[in-house]
Amino acid sequence: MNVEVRLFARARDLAGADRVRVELPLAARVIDLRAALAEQFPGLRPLVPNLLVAVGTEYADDATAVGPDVEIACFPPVSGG
Amino acid sequence: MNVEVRLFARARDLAGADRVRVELPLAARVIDLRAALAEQFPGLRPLVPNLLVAVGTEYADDATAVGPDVEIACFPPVSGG
Amino acid sequence: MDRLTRERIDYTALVESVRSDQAGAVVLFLGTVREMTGERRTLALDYEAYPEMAAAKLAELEAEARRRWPMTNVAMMHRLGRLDLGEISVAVAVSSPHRQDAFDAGRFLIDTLKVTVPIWKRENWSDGTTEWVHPVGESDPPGAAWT
Amino acid sequence: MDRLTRERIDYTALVESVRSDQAGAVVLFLGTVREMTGERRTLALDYEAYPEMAAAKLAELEAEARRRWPMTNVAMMHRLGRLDLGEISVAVAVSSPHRQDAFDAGRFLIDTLKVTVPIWKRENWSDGTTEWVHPVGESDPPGAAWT
Repeated sequence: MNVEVRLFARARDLAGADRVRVELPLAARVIDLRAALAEQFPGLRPLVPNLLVAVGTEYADDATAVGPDVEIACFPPVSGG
Repeated sequence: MNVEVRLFARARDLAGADRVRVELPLAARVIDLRAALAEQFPGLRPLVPNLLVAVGTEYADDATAVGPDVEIACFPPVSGG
Repeated sequence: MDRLTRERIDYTALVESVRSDQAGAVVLFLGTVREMTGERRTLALDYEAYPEMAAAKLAELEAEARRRWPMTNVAMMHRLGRLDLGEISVAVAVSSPHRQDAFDAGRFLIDTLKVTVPIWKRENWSDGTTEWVHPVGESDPPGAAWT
Repeated sequence: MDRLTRERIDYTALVESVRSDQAGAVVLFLGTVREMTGERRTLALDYEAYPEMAAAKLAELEAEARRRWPMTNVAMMHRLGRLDLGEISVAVAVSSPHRQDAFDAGRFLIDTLKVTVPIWKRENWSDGTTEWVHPVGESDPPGAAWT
């Protein structure tokens, strides 16, 4: 399946786009998304180990399911305040 | 000797005056002032054990000397803020 | 009041929004753009958010503070975009019957905001370089920071 | 700025007086007149000071905070006279490069003010009685509270 992923801050800069489409296996989880991002967007590789993933505007862990019907976002550790 | 003592808050209310004159022995210390206040101003007695004494706008202890040349004030524990 | 803004933060309005006759204490925290970080000089900061999630996380944080300290009023605001030296990036206002709770809730809110709300700052250094500020060694999702 | 006033405290001016490009954090504390103390209802508070000593102690407190946290700016103000519900009796503003110091200095200042600065409040209860508020069991001079 193919999902859209929003990128922010340094993740966006490294990918060169604020939204990317990622090809994933069926029944994919966040751990699969990480692998796919690193493979399909080599510029993101230095960040992937620390990348945070939000699914439906909630923080997700590697076991969280991802799919085309819910918003997915990837970004570095936050630094607001 | 005779010294003037400023009183504040409940101490002033109990004594009925914001300044009182107190008769003290020569070379008196704060401990003597306490005894003299309790004796000469019976209304102050309930407060005397907790009364704070300032000499020259600094907190004084029972051993601090008092005399007519420096400002003396007596007041209850503070409650600002 | 929107919790994310591109305008200057009116912290007086934020304080007034939490004041109450039931409160004996108000604590306001402001984050401001500091010039020096060690030996390096900042010219300006750029703040960016994942706006939908940041707004939701700020609202959750306020609700969590009211759950932990039931008598408190809380309000938070974060600014986005380009900020010059000394400008206010974030404001947290808390009122409470007693000051211990107001201080504790204020610290909880700013400490937790900094690790859970998806907002990022980019340094504009005086040498002309820019750099995203990203805490390192933080690969666990921060969602559980207060659970 | 006088540290004792009979006018409303302009806390915005106090905050602005401590802000600096060298600060990354500002903490403001306000004490306000709370209506309920347990089951009792306050109508108003009267604040009285030993003015010369209170002004000196507030200045000493600010100096002590700057000694303990060298990079901080601090400013304090206490109101005197009759205060209605919700009004501000005391304001403490601190700025510092980092927020830990700003919170710590703010707490130190208000905690120490409450036990060392010669100011007293009198309750005007809703039943028509009045009562000086005096902490009990405090017979040691508070002068050494920070030594």
